[in-house]
Amino acid sequence: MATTANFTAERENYLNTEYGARSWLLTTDHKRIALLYLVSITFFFFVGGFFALMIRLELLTPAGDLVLADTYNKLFTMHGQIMVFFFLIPSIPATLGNFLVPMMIGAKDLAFPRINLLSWYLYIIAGTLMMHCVLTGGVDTGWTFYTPYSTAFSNTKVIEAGLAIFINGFSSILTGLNFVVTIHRMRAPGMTWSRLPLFIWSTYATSVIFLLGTPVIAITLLLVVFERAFHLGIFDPNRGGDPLLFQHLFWFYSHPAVYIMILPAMGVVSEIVPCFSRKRVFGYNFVAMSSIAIAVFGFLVWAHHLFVAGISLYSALIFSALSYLVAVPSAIKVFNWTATMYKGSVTFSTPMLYAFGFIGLFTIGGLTGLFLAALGIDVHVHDTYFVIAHFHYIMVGGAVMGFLGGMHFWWPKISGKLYPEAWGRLAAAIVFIGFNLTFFPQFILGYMGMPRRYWQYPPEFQVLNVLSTAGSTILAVGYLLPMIYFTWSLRYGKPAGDNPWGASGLEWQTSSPPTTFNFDETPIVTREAYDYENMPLPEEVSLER
Amino acid sequence: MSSQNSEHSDHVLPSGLYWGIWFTLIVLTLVTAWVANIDLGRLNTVVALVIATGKAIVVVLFFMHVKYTSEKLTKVVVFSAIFFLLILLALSMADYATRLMS
Amino acid sequence: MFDNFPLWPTQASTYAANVDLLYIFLVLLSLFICAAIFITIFVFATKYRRRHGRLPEHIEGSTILEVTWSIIPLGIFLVIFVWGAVIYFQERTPPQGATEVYVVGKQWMWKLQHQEGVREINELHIPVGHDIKLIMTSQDVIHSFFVPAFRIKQDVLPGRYATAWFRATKPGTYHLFCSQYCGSQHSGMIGQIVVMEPAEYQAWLTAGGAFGSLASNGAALFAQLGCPTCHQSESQGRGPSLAGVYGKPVLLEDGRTVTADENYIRESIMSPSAKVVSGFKPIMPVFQGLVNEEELNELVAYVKSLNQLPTGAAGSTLMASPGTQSQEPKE
Amino acid sequence: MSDSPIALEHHDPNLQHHFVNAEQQRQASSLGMWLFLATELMFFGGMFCAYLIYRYSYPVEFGVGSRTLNLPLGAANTAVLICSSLTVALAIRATQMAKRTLAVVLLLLTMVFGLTFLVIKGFEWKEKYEKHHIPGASFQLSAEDMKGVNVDPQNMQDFQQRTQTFYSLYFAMTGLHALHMIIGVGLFLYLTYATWKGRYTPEYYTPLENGGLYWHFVDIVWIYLFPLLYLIDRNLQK
Repeated sequence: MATTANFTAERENYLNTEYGARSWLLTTDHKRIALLYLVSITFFFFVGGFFALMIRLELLTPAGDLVLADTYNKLFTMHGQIMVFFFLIPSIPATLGNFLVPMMIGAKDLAFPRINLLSWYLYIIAGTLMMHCVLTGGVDTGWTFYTPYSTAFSNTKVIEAGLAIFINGFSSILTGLNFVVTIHRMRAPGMTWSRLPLFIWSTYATSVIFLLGTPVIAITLLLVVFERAFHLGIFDPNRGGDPLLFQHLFWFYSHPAVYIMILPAMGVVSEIVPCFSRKRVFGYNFVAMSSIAIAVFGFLVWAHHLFVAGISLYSALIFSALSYLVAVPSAIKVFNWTATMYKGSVTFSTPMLYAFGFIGLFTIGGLTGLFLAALGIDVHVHDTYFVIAHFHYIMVGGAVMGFLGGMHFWWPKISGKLYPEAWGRLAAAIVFIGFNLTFFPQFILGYMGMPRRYWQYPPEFQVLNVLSTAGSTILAVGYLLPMIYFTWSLRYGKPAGDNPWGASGLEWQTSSPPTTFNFDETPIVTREAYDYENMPLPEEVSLER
Repeated sequence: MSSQNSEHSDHVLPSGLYWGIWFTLIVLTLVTAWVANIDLGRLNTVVALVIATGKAIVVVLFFMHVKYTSEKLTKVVVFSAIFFLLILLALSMADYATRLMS
Repeated sequence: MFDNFPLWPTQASTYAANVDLLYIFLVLLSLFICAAIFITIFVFATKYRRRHGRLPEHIEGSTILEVTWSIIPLGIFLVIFVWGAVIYFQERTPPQGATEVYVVGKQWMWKLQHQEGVREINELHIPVGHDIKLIMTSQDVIHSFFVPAFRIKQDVLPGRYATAWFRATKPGTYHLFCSQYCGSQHSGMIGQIVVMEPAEYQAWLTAGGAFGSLASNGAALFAQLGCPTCHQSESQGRGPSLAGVYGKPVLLEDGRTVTADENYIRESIMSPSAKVVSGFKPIMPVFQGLVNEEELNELVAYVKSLNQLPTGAAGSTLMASPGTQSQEPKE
Repeated sequence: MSDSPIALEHHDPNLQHHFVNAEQQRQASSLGMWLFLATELMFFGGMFCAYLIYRYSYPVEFGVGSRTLNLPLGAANTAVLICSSLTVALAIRATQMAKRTLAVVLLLLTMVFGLTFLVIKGFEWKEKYEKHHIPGASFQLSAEDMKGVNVDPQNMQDFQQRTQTFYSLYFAMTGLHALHMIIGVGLFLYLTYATWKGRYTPEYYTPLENGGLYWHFVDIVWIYLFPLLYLIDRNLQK
């Protein structure tokens, strides 16, 4: 193994077949497009992260003393828009998904490689427009674009931001379309639905949401743009419209969008936990079906964001009840991951640490979701820091932990190099501690009654805000570390070998980095997924200790 | 093997069928425009929507070949798209329709 | 130290205790579930950590277990749903005979009017133990009326009325927040609810408000004329903040310093460009002929009243820490 | 799906390298197109949702707005689109039967119908403009528009605003539909050219088939827009 690994650098792979900007910018190789996405979303992650740090610094003291109120409003708006639309939504699907979906099912590429490239370009066009908007004044509506503030009152660049997200929507739609078609049509012989890796199941569920939800936000934001630009009266009550209709349409997409972010992360964890427990995942069918159930039920719960907005009492009751339905498949997943470790052979490698972190933080995020779905409590905590803490536990504690876990798990495959394991574990610990310190105090703040989007606040909230700001700086260090040692490993990292974790997926049966068409011959699948009982233990991992 | 599965060769529909569909659609258009001028109360909307749905079904089944496709997946896609559209319409309408009750 | 570090909001309405009870139930439930999951993971991960010579066991899954851990949570969720819904239903159905208060939200203040005709800004005086029904609307964007101590919150939309109700149980002064983002001074759109003993409240009411009718009428007029658009509380506006300005020296644009007495305030209203405050542009409209003498007196009285902190009438005096009261316009 | 690869098809110029065979490629394209149409349905669905809710909330206003629309032109446009759908279907049939010239003629006819639709639509919009029915400051309802409806003069301003919501939706929906028509005509320009060049054969005409699916979908959207926009409370006109 070690001897073959020495030759990996010289072997032909998708990274060294062609060089030069042209070979990257006009590529139709799903792996190269995945790397293009990786670089772009990392950029937006740090832009959004910078805004987050500014927000936290402003909130260090009760008075609004670091930035002006208007600047603060732009900061949280653009933090939200960039993180949601330009980082979280494309994060796992467009990078790891793009890289892994064809390989995991034994295909040479996605069904529509050129459309795949087109969706990256759409993302870049949208991102450029967004950055132009940021740099020339920004937008201050909150990422939710609530009308009539966004259509009739804000004097910032709402149209530009709206169009950026509109265009970005097409990027998501095309990615989702590509995945669904690929998973249906391109599976290798023997790769039946019951043998699909769980990451594929969750990506499939995510893609369904992309396809059915994204068009609705696209048309909604387009109507906002029309209303602002051409003075149509659709959402503005002064022109005969109804602002609650906007909220309905907005959340019809934006609630399922939460599942766009969390489902792929769940898929990543479903890959990592069996691998580092050396065991078949517990209750494969239930974990797979719960992904689909989350995607479908996710479309039935949107108005739980509107409990105090003025919707009817009866529809509030319906949506509250439906909201609890989503919690069941989420709970099933957590229980199954836990049960997978039972009588396994567990190692604490970096990806596994992120998986532990994910399970812990997602559990807390999910449980606090129960608070918010309970009507009586939602009235009190709606639009407070409780909500902020809850969705950061899901989106950052869940989705970003999943993303980082997946990056560590598949980095040897993507780059052909090993990252320094000790640094990996350290970063995982820092992220976990920093995250909890940042966001746990916000639950208490929220129940105390501190509203969200406040530039200044009553002094009694200060201690908890200071804790949160302190945590955010630790978190920032935790996020910078992997970027540094990943880059370092590209040059100095030890060659990884084809399958350093001894993992079972098809993607591990090809070389690291893979060749342009992934497999020298189309693989024929004869085994179940996560067939770890019949896999030898990997050498590298055991050498590590 | 693959040529037998294909829709290409074995589903060339007679042109008379297409003309028949066209005739039906034109007649239904005239009917819906005519019925709209008769006072049926609330039924006007219902009739208009029933006729429109009838026309849409005919187009989907014959012009878009869904009736003849061997591919179940196409039908699944069509049904799930309509299903989720109805969820959007029904659940948001549920709010508006019950607002006055409370 | 701990005055500044409370961990639980005050319970000051009949509704608050119900909400807190469900909240405590959920916190305990969450602690239990978290503990169960985390301990299980910890035990599994350490007990079954990789050791030489021990191979993992082949386990497919268990349908019985899956069904169990689906049904039991579903049952618990049902209980939470019903419990939460009951509280919500109570909150959404105002009792008969509640005292009505009209609320108008606008960028960035709350205007409240009692049935008796007394008007208040960013402040609501109410008697303890009475049902109060708020009838609310907005002049511009969506706001949200949020009183944490009462555990109530209701979005206030333009073009329609929204209602909320509460019965205060404890005299005191409580925060009123706008919790729906509404623009620049969203975080300045705050005020207070003053809950008084009924007798005290009657006295306040007959006096026409706590600070005499002059100042409160002036406050209303100040709002009505649109002054707060520029004269915001945190000197963010196009005009200087008026909080605490009365009786203080004021540096003018031409370098002179004058004392902000009644005459200066009056002159600044009637012919604003005469003595412009340093750092501001002479953009204020002339109000000569727009306000009569009585109204002018009310306005002056109102500006004077802004010195008697914490009346809160001009906005966010609650929030500002001493270091930020400076009159310097921010860059 | 599980078809064994056929050696000959590897030399098929229309077969992309990452597909096993032509059948897999065709099935993938077809599924992709249907999924795209599903997203299109949700896209228009957002506007239909807005329509549904406003029509429920402002029935009288929507009746007034609807009756100002030009019914003969709307009906004529419906017929034009139905004709274009027929020609598309026949063009695909002609390609299936390897009648290239007939296919080209039918495709050209389709585009002519498409353009006719857009021209008629343009006239309708012009009429709206002349009658001050464009939402905005110059919006006005004439006495003729208000025939048969009594509105308290006090409420007239609110009434006008709510009627503008009808027109806002009318322009948004017909505008985006027209945009789809324009894209469709552009698409068919290419498809006609490719057909003329003989790129589509009875064995391979997936792009044409997918273009047809798109065209029919746009037709279906209009089939709903016509009664929803033009045919509200028409009987009250007399």
